[in-house]
Amino acid sequence: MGGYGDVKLLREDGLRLDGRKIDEMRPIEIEAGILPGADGSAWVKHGLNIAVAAVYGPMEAHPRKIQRQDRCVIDVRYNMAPFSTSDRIRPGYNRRSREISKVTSEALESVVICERYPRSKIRVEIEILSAEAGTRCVGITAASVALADAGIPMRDLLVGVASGKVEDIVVLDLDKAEDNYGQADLPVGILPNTGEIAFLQMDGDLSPDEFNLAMEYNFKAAAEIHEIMVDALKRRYEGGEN
Amino acid sequence: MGGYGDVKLLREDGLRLDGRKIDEMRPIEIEAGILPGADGSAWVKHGLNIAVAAVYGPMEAHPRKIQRQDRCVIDVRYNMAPFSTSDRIRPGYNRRSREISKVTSEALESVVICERYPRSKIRVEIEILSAEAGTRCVGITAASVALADAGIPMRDLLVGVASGKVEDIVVLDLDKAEDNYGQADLPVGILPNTGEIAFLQMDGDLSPDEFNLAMEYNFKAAAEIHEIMVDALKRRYEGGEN
Amino acid sequence: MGGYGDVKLLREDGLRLDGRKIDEMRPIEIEAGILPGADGSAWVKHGLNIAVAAVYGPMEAHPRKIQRQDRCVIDVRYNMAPFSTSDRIRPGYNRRSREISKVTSEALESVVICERYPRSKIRVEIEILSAEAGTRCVGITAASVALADAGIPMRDLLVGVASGKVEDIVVLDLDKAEDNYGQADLPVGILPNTGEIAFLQMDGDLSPDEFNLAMEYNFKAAAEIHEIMVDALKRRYEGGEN
Amino acid sequence: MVALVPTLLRQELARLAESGARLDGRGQWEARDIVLETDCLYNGEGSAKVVWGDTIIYAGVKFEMRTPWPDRPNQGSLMCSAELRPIAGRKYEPGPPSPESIELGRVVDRGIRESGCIDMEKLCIVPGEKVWGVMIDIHVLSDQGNMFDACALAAIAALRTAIVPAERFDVGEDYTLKVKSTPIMASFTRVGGRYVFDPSAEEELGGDERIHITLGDEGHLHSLQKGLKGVFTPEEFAEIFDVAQSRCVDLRKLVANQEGN
Amino acid sequence: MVALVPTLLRQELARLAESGARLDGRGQWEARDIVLETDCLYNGEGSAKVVWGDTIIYAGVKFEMRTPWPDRPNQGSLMCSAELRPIAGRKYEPGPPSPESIELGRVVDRGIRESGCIDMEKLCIVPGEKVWGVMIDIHVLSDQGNMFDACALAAIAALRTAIVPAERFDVGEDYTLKVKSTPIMASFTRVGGRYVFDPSAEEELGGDERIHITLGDEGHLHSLQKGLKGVFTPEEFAEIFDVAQSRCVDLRKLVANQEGN
Amino acid sequence: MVALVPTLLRQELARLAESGARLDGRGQWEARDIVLETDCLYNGEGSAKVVWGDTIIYAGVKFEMRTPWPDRPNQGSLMCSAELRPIAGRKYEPGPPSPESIELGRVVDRGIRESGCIDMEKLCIVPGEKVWGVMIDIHVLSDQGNMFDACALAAIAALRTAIVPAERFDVGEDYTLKVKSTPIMASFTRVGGRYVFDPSAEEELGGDERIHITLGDEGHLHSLQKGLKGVFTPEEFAEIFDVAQSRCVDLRKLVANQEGN
Repeated sequence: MGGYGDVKLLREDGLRLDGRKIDEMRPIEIEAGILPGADGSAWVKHGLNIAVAAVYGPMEAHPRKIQRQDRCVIDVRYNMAPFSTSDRIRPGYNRRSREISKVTSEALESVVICERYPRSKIRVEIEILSAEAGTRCVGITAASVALADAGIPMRDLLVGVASGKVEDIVVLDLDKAEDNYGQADLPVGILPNTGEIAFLQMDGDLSPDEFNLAMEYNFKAAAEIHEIMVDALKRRYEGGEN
Repeated sequence: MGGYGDVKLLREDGLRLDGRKIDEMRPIEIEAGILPGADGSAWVKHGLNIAVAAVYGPMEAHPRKIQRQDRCVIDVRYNMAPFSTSDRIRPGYNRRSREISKVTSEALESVVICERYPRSKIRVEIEILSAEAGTRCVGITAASVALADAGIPMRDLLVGVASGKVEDIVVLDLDKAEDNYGQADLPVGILPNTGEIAFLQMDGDLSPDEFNLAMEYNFKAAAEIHEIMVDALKRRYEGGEN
Repeated sequence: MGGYGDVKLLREDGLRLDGRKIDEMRPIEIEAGILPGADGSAWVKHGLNIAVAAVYGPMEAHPRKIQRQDRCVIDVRYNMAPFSTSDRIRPGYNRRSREISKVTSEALESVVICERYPRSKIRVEIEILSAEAGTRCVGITAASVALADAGIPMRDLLVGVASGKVEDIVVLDLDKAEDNYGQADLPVGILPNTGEIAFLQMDGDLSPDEFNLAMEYNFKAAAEIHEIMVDALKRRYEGGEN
Repeated sequence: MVALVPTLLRQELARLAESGARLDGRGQWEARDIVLETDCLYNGEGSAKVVWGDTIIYAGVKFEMRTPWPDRPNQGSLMCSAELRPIAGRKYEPGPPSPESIELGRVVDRGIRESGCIDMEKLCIVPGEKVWGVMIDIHVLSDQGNMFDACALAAIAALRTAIVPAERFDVGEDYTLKVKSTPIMASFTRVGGRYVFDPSAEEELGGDERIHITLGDEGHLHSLQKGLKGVFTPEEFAEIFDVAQSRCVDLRKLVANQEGN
Repeated sequence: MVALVPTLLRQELARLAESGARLDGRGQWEARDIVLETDCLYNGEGSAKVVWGDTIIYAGVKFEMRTPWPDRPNQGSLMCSAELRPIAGRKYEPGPPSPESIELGRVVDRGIRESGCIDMEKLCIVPGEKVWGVMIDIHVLSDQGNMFDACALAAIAALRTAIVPAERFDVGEDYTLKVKSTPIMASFTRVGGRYVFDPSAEEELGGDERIHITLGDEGHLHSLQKGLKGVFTPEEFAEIFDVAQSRCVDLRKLVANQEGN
Repeated sequence: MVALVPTLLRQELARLAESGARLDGRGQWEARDIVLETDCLYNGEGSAKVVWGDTIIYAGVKFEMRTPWPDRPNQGSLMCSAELRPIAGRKYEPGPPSPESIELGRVVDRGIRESGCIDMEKLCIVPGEKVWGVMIDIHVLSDQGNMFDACALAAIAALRTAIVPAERFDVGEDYTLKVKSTPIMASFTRVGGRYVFDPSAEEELGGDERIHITLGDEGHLHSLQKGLKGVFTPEEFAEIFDVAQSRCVDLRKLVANQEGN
């Protein structure tokens, strides 16, 4: 967290700079099945973030050394397009992307019924086309919908959501300024039906009580996002194959 | 093309700065079979360009995923030596070389009777030791002679040649200054016996008529270069094995 | 060798700046078997140098193309930790480390009874944690002890040792200042029982006579270091498994 | 459609070609539906999305401030590059840039650069000290045939809507980048023995060499590239060159219409 | 101990878990022996060695002088990274940094950075011109379980003993780096269905997901990370969070004692 | 010649060695024919071609202007590196620099550098601001045995004919680089149990360790390197060291003759 401290992020009326309430999400739109060549795909707009996810597979896992005898591996690549941020991102190797890809992959392996596909691989490609704070969560949400669109069996739809802290107040779903100048960020991946957590990161400064409040906001928001995800999948299948 | 526009490239008498006529090539010398350890090789001096090509193979193609069931692949590496240009070229990864290697490889696959060697690979190594504009064409000519020297069956000898435009005049075979300050460059790979084209690139600005004239020059020059290539191969085999 | 020439490296009394005699080594401490997870390991402190070596294997050599039908390969990685030197060393690719790894590997293959393990690989990892001139020799000594600790049969214990030249005088075992400002460095790997040499590098300026004297110092020192190596291995096995 | 195995596919394509037909019923020189959208990415200083049949491309323009090359102190720079990441299709693999993606970026780059549509001297801020570097990045989300034309269209459309972010870099007010013309690429692939315009994924799978032609506003050639295995005659080139002229005019209108919106 | 094959190992760990036992006889929240040594490397401006059970970690601090980022002219920088070279264990292979080593370095880095223990403005030498870059490098010599906690401990201990080498860089006299607090990481792995603190190599081999918690002096959270396959409930987190609070207090004392020496 | 399989080849080489013979009929310390040509590359500021038996090497010298290292403000730099690209022989593969090519470049580099033949202070243009960086690049076109000696010969011959391109860099008139001496490398490979000078490709294939010796004008050692698997005694070294002395004198004459032309 930047934590510059001298930037005002809350207005006199207690609302946030963009007019949202403390526990209010940015608007979310989701569309499933947008990439004709993929086995499953999704487009998620969350605030000004845009993430697209594609699923290819299950397919044979190779090289053989990545194969698991009793389950499939989920091979996730999270990537930010060069034009997705204010300063251009150079394509290629990137430590941040590698870390996010790793933990996202592990989170998805925790919800997919991997035992169904021994020795297989499922490729999940997450591309961030536009970034405005919280892209790893938006990517998780997109990947979940794409996996469902591909017909991959899952224990639950994994929902990506984050809360944070600005000016000593816990708030839901940081936007760009709040992320840059705020005090903490707590992105999680929630299974809304089971109430379990498959993805967890956090940085900044949170007291135990603040952490609990932030988690409460996250669970509440996950339920809301879950409905939008389900709705997108319904529209996709009611609309028939495209 | 640089296209600076303020550099004089044609003299008052209509000749070019180095005294050549509009449709005159730089001098070309070719020698076949110059590398004792290769299956075929050639040395081409074209103006002040020097290219050396070596052929190794046919050999088993591996890794297996590059194998084609019904033909061989031609694995071309075009490379400029660090000392081949005015400013030293750093060894290693280079986007320009990769592109030229790709299209040269595809051009050679178009003339070699690839069906003769299923599941095989032929390595073609093109090294530019001295560069003075037009190296990709000189490399193609050298690779052709090296393939013939290796006894690889081909539909025709592929000839690399380029025309271009300077001071609004179409000219054959740009030299360094013409390449730097000219208006267009049209390098092609011609099969002189069939009149077909296997390699084509172009950049700059050419009207349709200029393009046709430049192509005419290229075909005429290809026939001349072809003779020099055949001559080099004859000398090689008349001279016996070396 | 830096060879600045204007730095005094010998005192009026003929001793060196750190008080050592011309043919005196820095103090050496060796401990065997310090890494619980490795098949063999050693810790060597030589002056202010600290090297740790680990041996894993013999194990199947793969990829298969590195396999030798009649013997094992010794896969050595010599590496300097980022904090081992005065200026931080960036992790990753490094020409110096690659060269040292190659010649160290070849030296160890010259003393290990490689024929005992056809088609196998023995991994030798040498990590320099603290560097004060002469690290390649300290690494060789550590690797030797680690191989012995792993129970790998060897023709002899290979000993790493160096002599050099400062102010036109041949001296044993250069320290950092002597390495930076001296005139020559002659690191060798000696088999003390057979009197053979398996590792040899040298740079700087040495007359034939100076070379012979430097070699004489090296052989004398190798015998001393050999005793300390044997002692460490004895302590390890008398102390029982740890 | 289930992909036919290549040999069968080639036979089928040859059979269709004899009667002048194509797998999806199009005419030889007919394009699929093309939807162009610009200004679609929050952080791109210029951006475009092209949906060309089932091929989907995004392009974004970013500016950076840099010092000019010593031998061209008054000139900024333009760079177009393409990423062909594994999202683009089942056959694309992760790893360093493939020769395919390098070729794609460089062919699109040459068409734009050589058309002279950007005046490099207009990108100079302080001679010898500060110039603009313009970066066009192309991102292929779905390759379902004729990726090159779709990428070139997205690139020039994004460039033509770009705003120079002078304020963010403290060198004055933002302004629209001046782009003097609209270079357009038209590509042809040999399918069943004859060339077609705008090949589908199946046609590419069962086809041979392809030729990429970039034309400027006046119909001049700015870039040519022949890719893949195959040869062609000057007469064949003359035929597709004529088609390219009219297809480029159509596509250029698409860009102009979008700007008119 | 001979490593059991994973399936058998998992069964054994599950069986033990039912009776609250662990393979090596420890209690659920009990750590192995930990020995911390600082100032142990000649060329490190700060250094530490941690022997945690059979896991052995070195950390070294180096300083470099650099120009500050244009948008933060008064701030130096801190970077912590970890190398997981093949010496660390049989399973580690040579090659470019693995996702595991990147995660390790970044999680330790975030805990230290976000605790605010280093005042970046204190690392400024000449505003806009020269600042200190502080590099903490972690080197894993032996990974025999719970590498993350051992690395975090080595990193903060090395940092807290670091001397700024101002003389070597001709900017005054050497002085002790000011480190305002002692962020500590405590990690938990699900083994046999329930969480344990400080897993051994066998427990990691037969275990599931792990949770890394970094706490500051006041018990505030500065970094969280969940790794590997598995899910957990908020209740489970609440339990380990309480344990983490007390374990971090213990480990912080270890650092303080070492400094007292 | 058809390559014998290594085991048979080794037996044959051992048999020949007993009678003091070599596969190609040469004496133990006899070199193949060597042709040295300089000034053979249009763009090299110095260049040389060596045809040594069937081994063919090019070396080129380029200059660049750079800022000196802070701790050596009056010194330029010299760098010699070798590329062992796949053209050099059937066994060479594309990819990042192999350990073999790194060793080759570094051993040649050390011989030249340590001989002191280039005065680094003479490469200074403006102290603390501008110095010359001299780059010697070695390009192996054909490796048919004893590549090291051929590369070292090409490198020093190219360096000794180099012209400093001061005009192109706007710092005065071009002038001949001052090279004070002619360090020469002589290499020996154990073949059939005894050392030979200038091994052929077959001898290398069936041989063991090799020793590279670089000697200066006065016969002083400037660089040594032992490569490959094998050991040797001090007595064996003494023998080849004597041979190296006379071989280096011969080769040095070759360089001098070429310069006399």
